[in-house]
Amino acid sequence: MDLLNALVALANFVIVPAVAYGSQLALGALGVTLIYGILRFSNFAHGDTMAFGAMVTILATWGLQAQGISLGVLPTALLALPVGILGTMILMLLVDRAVYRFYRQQKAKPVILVIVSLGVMFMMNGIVRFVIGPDDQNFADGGRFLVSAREFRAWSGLDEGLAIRTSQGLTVLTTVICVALLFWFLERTRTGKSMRAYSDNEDLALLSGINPERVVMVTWMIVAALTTVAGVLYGLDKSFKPFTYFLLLLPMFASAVVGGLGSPLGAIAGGFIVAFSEVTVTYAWKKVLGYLMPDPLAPSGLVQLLSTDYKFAVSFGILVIVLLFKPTGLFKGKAV
Amino acid sequence: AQEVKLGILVGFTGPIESLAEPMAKGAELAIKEVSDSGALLDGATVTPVRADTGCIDNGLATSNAERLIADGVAGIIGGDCSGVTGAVLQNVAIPNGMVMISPSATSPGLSTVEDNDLFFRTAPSDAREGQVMTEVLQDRGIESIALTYTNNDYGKGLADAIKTNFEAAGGEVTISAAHEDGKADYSAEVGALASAGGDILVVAGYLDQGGLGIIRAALDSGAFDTFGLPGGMIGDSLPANVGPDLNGSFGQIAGSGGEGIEKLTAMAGDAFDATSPYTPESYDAAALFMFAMQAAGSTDPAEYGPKILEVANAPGEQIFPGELAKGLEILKSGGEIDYVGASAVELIGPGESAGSYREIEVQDGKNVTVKFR
Amino acid sequence: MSGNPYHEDRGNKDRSITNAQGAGTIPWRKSGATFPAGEGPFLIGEGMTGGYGRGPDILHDCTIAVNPGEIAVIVGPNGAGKSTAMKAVFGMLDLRAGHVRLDGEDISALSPQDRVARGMGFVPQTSNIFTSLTVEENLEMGAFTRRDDFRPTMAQVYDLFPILKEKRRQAAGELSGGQRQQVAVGRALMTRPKVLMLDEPTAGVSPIVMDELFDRIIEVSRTGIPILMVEQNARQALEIADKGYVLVQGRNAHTGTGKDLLADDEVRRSFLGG
Amino acid sequence: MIVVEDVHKHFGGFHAVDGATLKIAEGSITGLIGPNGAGKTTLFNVIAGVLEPTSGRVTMAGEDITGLPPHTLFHKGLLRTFQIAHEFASMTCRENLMMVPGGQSGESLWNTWFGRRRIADEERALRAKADEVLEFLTIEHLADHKAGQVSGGQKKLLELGRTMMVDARIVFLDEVGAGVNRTLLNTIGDAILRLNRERGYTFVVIEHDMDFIGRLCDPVICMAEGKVLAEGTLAQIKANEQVIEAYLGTGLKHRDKVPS
Amino acid sequence: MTDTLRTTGLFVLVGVLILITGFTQGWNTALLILNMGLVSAIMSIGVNLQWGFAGLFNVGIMGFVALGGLASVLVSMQPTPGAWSAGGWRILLALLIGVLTIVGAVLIMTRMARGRARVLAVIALLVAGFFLYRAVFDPAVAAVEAINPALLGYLGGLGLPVIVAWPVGGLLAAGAAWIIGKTALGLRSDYLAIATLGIAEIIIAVLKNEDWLSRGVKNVVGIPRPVPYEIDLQNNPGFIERAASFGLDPVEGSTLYVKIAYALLFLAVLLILLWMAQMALQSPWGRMMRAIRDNEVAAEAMGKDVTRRHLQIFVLGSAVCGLAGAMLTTLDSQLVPTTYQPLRFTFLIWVMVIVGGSGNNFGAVLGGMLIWYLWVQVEPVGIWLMQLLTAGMADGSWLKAHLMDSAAHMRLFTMGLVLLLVLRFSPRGLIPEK
Ligand SMILES: Nc1ncnc2c1ncn2[C@@H]1O[C@H](COP(=O)(O)OP(=O)(O)OP(=O)(O)O)[C@@H](O)[C@H]1O
Ligand SMILES: Nc1ncnc2c1ncn2[C@@H]1O[C@H](COP(=O)(O)OP(=O)(O)OP(=O)(O)O)[C@@H](O)[C@H]1O
Ligand SMILES: CC(C)C[C@H](N)C(=O)O
Ligand SMILES: [Mg+2]
Ligand SMILES: [Mg+2]
Repeated sequence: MDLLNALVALANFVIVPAVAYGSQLALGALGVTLIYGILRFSNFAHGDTMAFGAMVTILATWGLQAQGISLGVLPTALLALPVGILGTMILMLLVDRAVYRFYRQQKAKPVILVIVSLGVMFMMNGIVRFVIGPDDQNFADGGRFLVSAREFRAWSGLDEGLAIRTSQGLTVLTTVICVALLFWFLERTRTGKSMRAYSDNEDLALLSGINPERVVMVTWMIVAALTTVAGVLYGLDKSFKPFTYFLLLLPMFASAVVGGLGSPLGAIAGGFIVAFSEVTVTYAWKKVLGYLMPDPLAPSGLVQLLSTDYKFAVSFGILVIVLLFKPTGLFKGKAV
Repeated sequence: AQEVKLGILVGFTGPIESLAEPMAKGAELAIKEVSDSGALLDGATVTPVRADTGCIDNGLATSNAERLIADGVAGIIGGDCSGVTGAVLQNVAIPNGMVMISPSATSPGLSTVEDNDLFFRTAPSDAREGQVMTEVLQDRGIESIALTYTNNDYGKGLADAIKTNFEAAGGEVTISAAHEDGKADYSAEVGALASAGGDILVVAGYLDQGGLGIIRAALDSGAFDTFGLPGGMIGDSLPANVGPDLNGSFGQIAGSGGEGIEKLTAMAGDAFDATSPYTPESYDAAALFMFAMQAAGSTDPAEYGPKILEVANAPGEQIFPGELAKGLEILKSGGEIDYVGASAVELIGPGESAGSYREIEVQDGKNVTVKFR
Repeated sequence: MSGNPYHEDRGNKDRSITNAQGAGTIPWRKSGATFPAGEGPFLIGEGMTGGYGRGPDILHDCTIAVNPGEIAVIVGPNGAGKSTAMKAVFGMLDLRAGHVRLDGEDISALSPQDRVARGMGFVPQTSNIFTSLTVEENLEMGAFTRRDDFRPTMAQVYDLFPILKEKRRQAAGELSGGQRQQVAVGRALMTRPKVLMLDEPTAGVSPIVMDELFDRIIEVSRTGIPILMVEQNARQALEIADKGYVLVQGRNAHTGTGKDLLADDEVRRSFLGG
Repeated sequence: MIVVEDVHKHFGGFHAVDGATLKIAEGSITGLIGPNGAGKTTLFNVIAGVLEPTSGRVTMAGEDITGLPPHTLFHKGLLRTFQIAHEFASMTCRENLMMVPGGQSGESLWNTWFGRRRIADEERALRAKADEVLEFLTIEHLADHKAGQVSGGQKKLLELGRTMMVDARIVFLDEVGAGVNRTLLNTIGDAILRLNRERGYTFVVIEHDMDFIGRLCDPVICMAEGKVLAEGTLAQIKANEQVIEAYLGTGLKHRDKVPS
Repeated sequence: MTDTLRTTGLFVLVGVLILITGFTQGWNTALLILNMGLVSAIMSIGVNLQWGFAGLFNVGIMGFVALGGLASVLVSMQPTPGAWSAGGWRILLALLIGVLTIVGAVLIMTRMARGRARVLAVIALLVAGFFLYRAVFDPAVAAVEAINPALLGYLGGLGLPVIVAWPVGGLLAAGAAWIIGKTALGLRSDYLAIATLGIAEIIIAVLKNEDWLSRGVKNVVGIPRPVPYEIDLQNNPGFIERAASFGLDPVEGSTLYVKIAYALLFLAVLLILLWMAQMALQSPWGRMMRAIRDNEVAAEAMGKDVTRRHLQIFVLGSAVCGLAGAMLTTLDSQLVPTTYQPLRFTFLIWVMVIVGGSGNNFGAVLGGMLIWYLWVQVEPVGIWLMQLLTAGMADGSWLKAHLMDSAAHMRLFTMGLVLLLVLRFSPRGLIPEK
């Protein structure tokens, strides 16, 4: 019976990674949910927008690195982030102008916008590969760990190590800041309230003197910022590869839905649910149980509910179950 | 003089899009070398024609293969991933009597496929790598391994081969878990692998795909310190990406001697990364085509096909990258060659690389060849 | 069904893909120039002819006007074009002929937003509150275009509708029908409108709430704000009206004071249900 | 005909219908009135199977129909119209009527491929019936118009017409009058009376217009806060203190100050 | 009249495109595009049934197509000798245990009164059932997979003609669709999209990881064909003679012969489906579906069982996708689970339906053929465009090299562009619903 080791093992392999991954998903899902709530469609181009934002940031990071500028223990990419955000904002506004605005003015049904976003997705897919290529790009620098497993073991004297990467710490911290800012913005500022009003009732917003184009513009800019931050954090923590960002679309989408589409709070909760269900349901409990059980009882098998092959399937399964019991998502979204 | 076209059918888009470009470049380098030399078939020019397989898109791959054939190619270098390679072989190459030399399809299943002697590969079957890896592990006194593989026919076949061989040799495989390439997060996999434990973690994946992600996550969380690296994981970018923590990890990749690959690296210069997986094999596949044509004096697949094994294997003078013209001259004058190329080509059995391997160890952030097997 | 092919959604109801809630219907248009228009009533839609999109004309040479301190009521059969006339005055559809003048200026070319900026307040027939915002936020949104301190106006609105003060932290969607209508009117007042337009404010409300609302409307009009209103509870509405318009098929059929119209036998029989 | 026994419907903590008990007699036209938010529509939706009651029982001619879905109730002869007209906008008025009867053999896919003759015969009969109904409603000229493009009142007539395509036993009308011109409302009232007399339909009518209620309904039920407050003839109801306080009110305070 | 003209014109256009391909790139290429186009058209018909006629948003097309592929393995491969006795029956038993567990849980949920006891009972049953299932299942699977893993290692199929697999593929897909429909279609807010997305992932995961079923990622190759093998034709003197009479050499003759045979088979299936879809659409059944699409609530009140009808059409549409999936796998002669990617099998089909014109069967067919043509042909066009673009640049320049390297990615870009252009100028698709 060794509770401490068991806890540390669990934290190291389940909790810390799931929290970081959940934060990344949450940031992405926030963007999905904002577009759904305010612009009223599910944006299939979201994953590729993330890739684009990360790409611009990477290019800027390389520029800075070439100049010899760095942030010490923190990744240089943080310095380049504003450039990435700006670049993505510009792209989003251009795309909106060239593509979405037309349909908005036509009062096109949202489903047309969904399909249009599919078209945008294809094009962004091409653009990103065109500029930076399809390969893995490494742009992380600075200190790798807040706490490394080895240090932790030496410090605590336990068998198990606990590692927390700088990027993981950054991810969680940035997510908290972004979410707090977003909530403050939506709940307290005039512009934020006007966005909520627009999302609630477009016609009446117009009749109240709210400029819809401005709301849309601000939305795209916030979404651009969120996606870029999410894309960069993800890239720092794992790696940047355009194709991965496309695949990220599904879990982000799932997070937004399970939390209740249109609800920012739901998006965050959804991100963590998806992340934790991916990591925990397929976790092999052998090690943890090995610490907890007296030796003769220690399991010889893996004590794994399902093999990790099914982790993706499992998270979708959980999603469907949540929807069965809460048909509008955890936090009743705009979906009723 | 004659114009000869060679098709390069690899996955420029899709999950291995990052490997495809150097592979194509490798093949094109050989083609250019020959074409410039004017030594093939009385000064024939050789031109490459690229086509995409999407790596996993059977429909796209077969129609592009058809297109290549309609274009009048005399041979196809490709496909890349075992799945589409099988599809192209069955649906295009065999019906059209076209020869394919794949630089990278390594699935053991392809060894026994009914191919009417039209299919060759410069990469060895994964079945062989399983044996070699077991030897390496045993020599290093490793008793138990955790095993993870990229979830496709390559990864699965390789993992099965390693597992069977290693267990037959008395080792223990604590877990054999798949990982999908390009997925967002590998915490779940690493968690399971760590829980299962083992002396080292063998990663049968791709170095810039899920394999890298797994190694990073495993190192970061302190789950494993040493890794076993089969061929798909050997490349300069891995130690560069992972950093000093990788020192001490080891593995093996098809190839003999450093000479061939070094020459190719020098020739490639900055144009592309010659050590990228399956790039030397691509160069060699292209070279084999042209040697066989020269030996047969024809670009008709039916005629040069049977010559491929002859030019690839002893007896004859050894030919390395950069010496293609020399080889062609020898063949022209009726001599014999034993093409070694960049990946130590030695075709056995049904026309696949025999599989001599370099044992690699990461030392000081570099892949160092410590032994040949 | 306006023939715009972009309006097609194949009946899709999947809420995880699209969100039709609160989507707008007001067609997009760009503002044009305004110019002085001389004497006349404070607000007048004069000789208005036009319809929705590329569809047929709904309004035919229709005229509606109102002056400060007055209540003008529009009545008429269903589909006569009453709401359409209101929307036309507010710039929510393109006129093919006619003008809209406000306070001595021709504003026919302005977009609805710009009319709001000019001091016109409108309460649509349906979905006239922000259901997910609190009562207070609803009122704030009414004052969106104002740069000055709007707290005094809010206090006035709360004076006018005391129940709203009680419920100001509650989401407006949780209110009863009558209270919602009060929020809607309050929101329009917050713009400090120069003119207030109400489309069937009493539809579906119980008799007691209807009386309440009419009372408030009279009070508002007493403060000097001109009120233009469409009503199906025509008899009650005409009783408090200074001016009444009967529209039939987009045309002015009868015009007069509320009393006159109530007294007119034909109007009673054909439009007020006897 | 319909008996509602102690029905409750809660939304979260809110009791929209709070123990309503009432009876609807066969062949009657029952009026249902009450202040906004009294729970009338909710009760309607519970009876018509759109909402499931939290507790309580609804029976129709002795048979328990609690919680049965609308399409099942339809086949038992319980029909309803909607407060806001629910026409099939992209279909013609005639098609709107022809789709109503249940059990058409053409609704089975098998027959669409292998029973085309039978379908053709049925369709001919249906078409004749639809035209007859359109004529009854005086809108035969709209037969080939898209239902989405007729006026609001005509849509309401169409709603009523759909109930005539089959032999309905009981029809629920939710605020037929809201936003409808009073003159047209009279026409609709006539149609309701005719259906009641000539075909023996039972009607339940929600309405805020007392004239309309007075012309058609006996008895009248008044609901408030989810419960039945009073029941009787309109005159009795109008005299009820509670009803006046909660619902009818005493008229305009400013009536005296109305400008002249 | 002009509508018919337009429709005909567009179909002629696709025909001409294919003919041009035939003349410039060879008839094998053209026929291959045609065959894949026909299969794509069938998938589009299936999706169009769901979306165009019922407004159901299915984002799991990939899963149904994959199930069709599985059917061709299960039906047409030879049974693996000894596999059934080694563990096959026990696997079936395990699956039965699994199903019974779930059925039991559902029964408890419906029969027992709400409360803690019910929750506990369900959990206990599920846990017990799960462990029992794993106890029976795991060793059986290991036994089956141990049989010659490099070549077999799975149960094999029934050894029936592969054509039988086509309807079976439809049935499998229909079964999966039924389960999804039962769970998702009844929800208050319709979360069909997410459910289909999930089930598709689950199906692919099963296909990839259950080696005993279809060899997982090791792929099944050499699935029998409904048409003769080229090699056999090439060795058949009669055929060589006939080919020669057309002026074809045996190789080309045989490859063309096989492809034409496939084309005819596919065309026959397509025409039958098209006829069935058209007949259904124009009957009272179609009227009912349109009513449901226009206004679900009213249709429900008019006695139409909306959920059941949705289920019906969802199952039908998915079955058509499954059928197409089986045909596709037959054409490939192999099942490769990793090829099932959402981009290719879900999003691309969506593009086909939307570009073609949803709600119109002919539109769906046109979209399927046209988009497939572009999907394949855009790549050479992209390369050609790049060559044009870079023609003026210096040969060794960095930009030129980069642009040429990126040419392959032009494919996605161009697809996006086509989609956006069509939606802009022809928002209801090329052949819109009337
Ligand atoms: N958005 C629209 N697009 C096209 N036609 C419309 C639209 N809205 C209304 N119409 C048509 O315009 C005509 C007038 O409608 P309007 O809403 O102005 O009538 P109304 O007098 O307000 O009737 P009601 O008393 O029922 O509100 C009707 O024939 C209606 O069908
Ligand atoms: N889905 C819901 N969620 C929460 N509350 C609801 C819901 N539907 C209705 N209510 C509440 O239930 C109460 C009764 O509503 P109902 O629509 O039955 O009133 P009604 O008697 O028909 O009123 P009206 O005359 O205005 O139509 C109202 O207070 C309403 O706010
Ligand atoms: C190019 C490589 C990724 C191909 C791999 N060796 C396979 O057989 O699938
Ligand atoms: Mg109106
Ligand atoms: Mg109501």
